[in-house]
Amino acid sequence: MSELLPLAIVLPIVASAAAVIVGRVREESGWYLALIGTAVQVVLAIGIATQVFGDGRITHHLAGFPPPQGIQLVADGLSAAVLSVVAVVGFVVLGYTRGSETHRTAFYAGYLLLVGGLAGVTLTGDLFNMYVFLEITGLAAYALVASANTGRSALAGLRYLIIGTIGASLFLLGVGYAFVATGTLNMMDLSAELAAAGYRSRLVLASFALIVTGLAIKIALFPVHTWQPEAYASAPDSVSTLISALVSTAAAYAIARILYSVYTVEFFTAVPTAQDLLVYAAALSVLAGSVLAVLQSEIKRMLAYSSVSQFGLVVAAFALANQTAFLGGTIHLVGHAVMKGGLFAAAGVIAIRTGARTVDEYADLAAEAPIATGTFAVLGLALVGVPPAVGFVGKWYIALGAVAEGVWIIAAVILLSTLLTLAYFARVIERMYFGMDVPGETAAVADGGRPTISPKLAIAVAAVVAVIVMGLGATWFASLLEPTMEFLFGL
Amino acid sequence: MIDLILTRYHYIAAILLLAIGLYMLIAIKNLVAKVIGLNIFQTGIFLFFITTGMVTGGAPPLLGPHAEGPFVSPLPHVLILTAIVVGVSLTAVALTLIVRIYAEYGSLREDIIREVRANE
Amino acid sequence: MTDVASLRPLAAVLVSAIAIVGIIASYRRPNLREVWTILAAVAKFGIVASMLPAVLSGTVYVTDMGTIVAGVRFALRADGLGILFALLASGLWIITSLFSIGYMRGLAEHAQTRYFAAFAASLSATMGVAFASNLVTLFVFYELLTVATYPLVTHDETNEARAAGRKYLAYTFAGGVAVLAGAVVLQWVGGTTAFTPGGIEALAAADPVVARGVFALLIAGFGVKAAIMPLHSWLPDAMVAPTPVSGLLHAVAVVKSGVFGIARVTLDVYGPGLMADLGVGIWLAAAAAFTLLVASLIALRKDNLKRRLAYSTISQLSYIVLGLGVGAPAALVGGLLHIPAHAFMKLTLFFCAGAIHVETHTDDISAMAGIGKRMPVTMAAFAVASAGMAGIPLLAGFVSKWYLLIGSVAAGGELFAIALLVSGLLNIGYFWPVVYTAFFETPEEHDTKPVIEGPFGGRQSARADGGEEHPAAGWARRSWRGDETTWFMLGPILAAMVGAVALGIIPYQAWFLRLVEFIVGGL
Amino acid sequence: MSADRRLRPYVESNVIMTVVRILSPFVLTYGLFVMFHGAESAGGGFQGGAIVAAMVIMLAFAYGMEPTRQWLSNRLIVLLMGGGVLTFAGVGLGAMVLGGDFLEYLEYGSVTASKYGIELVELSIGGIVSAALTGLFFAIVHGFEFKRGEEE
Repeated sequence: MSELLPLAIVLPIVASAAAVIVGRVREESGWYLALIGTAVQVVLAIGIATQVFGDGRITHHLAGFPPPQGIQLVADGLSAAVLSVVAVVGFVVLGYTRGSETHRTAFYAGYLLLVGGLAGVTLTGDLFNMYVFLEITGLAAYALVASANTGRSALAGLRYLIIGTIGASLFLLGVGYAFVATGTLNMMDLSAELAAAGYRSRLVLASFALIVTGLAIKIALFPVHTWQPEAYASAPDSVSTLISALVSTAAAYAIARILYSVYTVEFFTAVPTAQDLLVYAAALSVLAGSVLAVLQSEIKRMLAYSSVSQFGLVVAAFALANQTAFLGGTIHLVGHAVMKGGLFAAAGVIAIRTGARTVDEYADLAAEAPIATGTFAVLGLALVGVPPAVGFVGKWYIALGAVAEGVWIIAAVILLSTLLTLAYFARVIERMYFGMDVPGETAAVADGGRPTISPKLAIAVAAVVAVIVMGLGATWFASLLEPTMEFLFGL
Repeated sequence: MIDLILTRYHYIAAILLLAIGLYMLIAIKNLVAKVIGLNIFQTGIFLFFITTGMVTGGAPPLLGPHAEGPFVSPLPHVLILTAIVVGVSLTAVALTLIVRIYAEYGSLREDIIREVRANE
Repeated sequence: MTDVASLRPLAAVLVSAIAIVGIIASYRRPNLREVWTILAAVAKFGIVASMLPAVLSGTVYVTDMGTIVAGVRFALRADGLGILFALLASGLWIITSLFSIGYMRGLAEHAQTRYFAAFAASLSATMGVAFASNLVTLFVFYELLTVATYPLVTHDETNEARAAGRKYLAYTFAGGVAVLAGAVVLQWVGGTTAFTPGGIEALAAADPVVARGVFALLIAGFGVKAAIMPLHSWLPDAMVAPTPVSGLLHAVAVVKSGVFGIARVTLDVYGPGLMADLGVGIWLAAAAAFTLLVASLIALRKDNLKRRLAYSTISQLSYIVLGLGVGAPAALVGGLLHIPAHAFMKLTLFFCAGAIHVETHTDDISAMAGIGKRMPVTMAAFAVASAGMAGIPLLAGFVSKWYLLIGSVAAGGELFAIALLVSGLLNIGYFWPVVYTAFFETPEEHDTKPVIEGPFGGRQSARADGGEEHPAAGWARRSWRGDETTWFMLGPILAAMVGAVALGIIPYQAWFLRLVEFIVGGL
Repeated sequence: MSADRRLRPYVESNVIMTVVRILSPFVLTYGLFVMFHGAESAGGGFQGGAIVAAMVIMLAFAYGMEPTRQWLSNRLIVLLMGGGVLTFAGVGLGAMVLGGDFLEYLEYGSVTASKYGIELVELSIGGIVSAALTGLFFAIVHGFEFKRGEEE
């Protein structure tokens, strides 16, 4: 059954090519091809997930060559989870693009290419192959960000391209150093060879530093996040929903894959300074992201900075390198993708219905768009970490992992992030519901506007339901992830 | 120190290219020059990769009836082939965006664009 | 203590959650909307009361809903302490919803659907807090309570209300984070956060420094809502909310969930024994004593009636915390009994303040001279309840203060006993002027500072804005019920007062003392 | 931008036009030659595609951007690109249909069959690269009416 893996990567790319060709003949066909492509992708992802969670890791050797020489595709619990999120969010957000401005075939070709690239990053077992898929994802993302025909989005797209390419090139240089140190590029092989080459050797340390910095740029952690706010704010709403949910998530998955499959946990025990640096940089990103988010006036820029802070949390969890923190990081990675996507979708619906884009324009919106503001508030509180939602469960495991590791400062920062996230969401919720002016006095008043459900709003509501269900189902997911964690931690 | 330079000169060249590329990206205001800087930065990395494949006295990696002896490792070459195509497509997309920016703001210099946007 | 799997605790939590749907659905027809609230209140009280006899005979109803986080059950247990708090909150919700209907219609407030929906949501969260079986489930409902009560605090949508709401959110979420931190470290040290009467054994084995740290975190976390002195300043600001909100939430549900949390920590996480060995009980009692004295002193100076009542709540809550801190069985009984006692008395006082505000739009005590002639029944209830607060016999306040005094003396804390007595005097100090100016003065020859002369308070306090001056002819005396408030408000006032008196005269037969003794016995 | 399109950016010079007219058939065949060689000898789709694209751009320089752009109709570029990707995927998936792994050429029977398979893939990659590069070049030159194709 290991044929599903290459299919999950090739099919979206083939669909993208088909979309271009059919697009020449019939202009409208772009959306339908994208629908078919992402629907099939969801089926494949679920197939892979059931297979992986059924009986452990599955691998596929491209072109029949055994691993050290050939490229190997691998799917374990972590990658199956991220792949399912990519497929489902890719499929759902497509409904979002239907409603909004009519897109040309080039947009849907780029959309499918992005889904294909993300699937590639998630499934690849070869380090250089991960660079190629990261670049494919990046390329599609740059084009999609610039697809809104305003000057601002072109400038943001160019800035994203330049900084993203530097990140990918650093990643490539890191891969080069690892290749020079060991002579192989396959991840499983590398973990053994790197240990043989000695973790403290200068070459291996340099490769680790370069790879992690490159991916940090891709995830937009604090010092190197400058491309993200402008890119998310100026992209069309459907694109910023898709990209905020998936692109950084895939890059964060890539860091987890490298920390646990390539450099494995022994690297951190051999080089504790590397672990401390990564953990403290991530914690700094949590604090700085939240502070910057509070300063923003434009909603989408605020949500972009909130992503910087939340991914700081995820990377800190992965860097703590114990099982509970890893589980927390994975749950928050998946949960954050759904929450942030839902938030951007809700912000988009509010913008369309009321034209409000900045925090001040959000005054008194509860009457005009009751359901959209309702979903924005609930998703905001979920991200803050108010229980039954998935935000709380992720934070609980990460905090428990940090405490078990004895890293008290990080545990404090993680728990403090609740208040920091609250700082910028309470501000918006207060304006939405308790507005600026005092409404008129009416006797025994019956209030509340007439709610209407558009397809875009349905997506935001679906995100809310998903967040609650994932919150309650987290322990089931933890049991599913058990075998993968045993394998990754080499128990 | 001298023998270090004599034996490791290709690494030094690669690092120099990286430095020049980064400097151009950061210091020069013109957008097209930035993209050129980006290309130089990537060329530095390609140079680093290709030179790692060198085996002194190695024969070109072609299997033929009378090929023998140590071969130059072909793997870096293959990798860099893909990386070059990725680099080219990135440059192409960047230039297309620059065309749009020029059409929108009428200038290629980053500081002038910032002024134009500031008083928009 | 036999556990019986049953759905009643879950039903108690969900009743008002379902009512929210009904309330929002019937936003066009206010009368139907109010029926939903009343129905939910009565049903909830019915469910909780149905569990009372069984709990008194030792069975515990449990609803187990799987694990929320690895190693932590998401379960609701209706044990003695849970039933005490749930019975109190659901009982008082009935009379408060009646009062709210009268109040909101009297003032023709805006956004009433949001008000009643948030009220129902906060009550279901309170039930969750009462029945939580471990610290994590308690934290889940603790945070939901904050989210549900926030719309009520900022109901008026004025700048002042928004500032109060922001302060409320900041304080209570900070408290939530402290509780979460405590729960995380407890899970790591003790292996479990489940409430076990008499304390978690593994905690005793843990090293004392971490155990004290966890205790500090948990008490700080719950202390925010229990308004212990350094963390109290959100409560007076939250008085800007409508009076029924201040009544139920800030005298019964919200602050009581803070005190209830401290009770859970002291009784079911640490247990009196371990608290004594760690020497943390004394620190808790000291903080409580400090709070109850200073809060009463501040209350003396407050001219706004609701702010004075807020500071009196802060000091009365510390009675309960003092009882829990001292740890002697009698002090525990006194502390736990003061929860219902204070609830009934303080609710009566807030209802009277609400009635005065609706009828005469005055909030400041200096402007209430001679109001007893205009609203005799309301002010009589106010007088009875404030006498109870001061601890005058035959009223609820006396019984709990009696047990507290015996307990603190038995545990060797004479200083705490003295503090309690001084606080009783201070209570008289700030309640008697209200009663005196209401009944024995007329607006002309009104002495602004009957009790304390000198630099503190004084005449220059700002007039109540918006309220019209007293009618020139003074509070002309009309028929008996004359222009008292509508029955919607007068009824709940009298009901709450009767509760306070009943708790004073027959505390045992009125279940609460029996329940408290059962809890303290079970430790 | 559109103002200066009518101006001819450079002087038409016969020398360049004749040289390019003579050179182009040889360079294009050389490009094809490089595309075909990939299985046993040096060569491959990328290099071949780049050479063909370079030649087309030289033609554009010699004979002017607009005429070359009209000559190279947009449909041809898109078909070349889409067709290339589909044939590459077809060869890969075909190997899977025959029971092997993705792109496992040996599944196509004997070694020679796999050689043809590799060359077919090289040809399709050559097509993709040449079409993509020329397409992007003309998109940049042409300003922005035609939204650039991204599937490099």
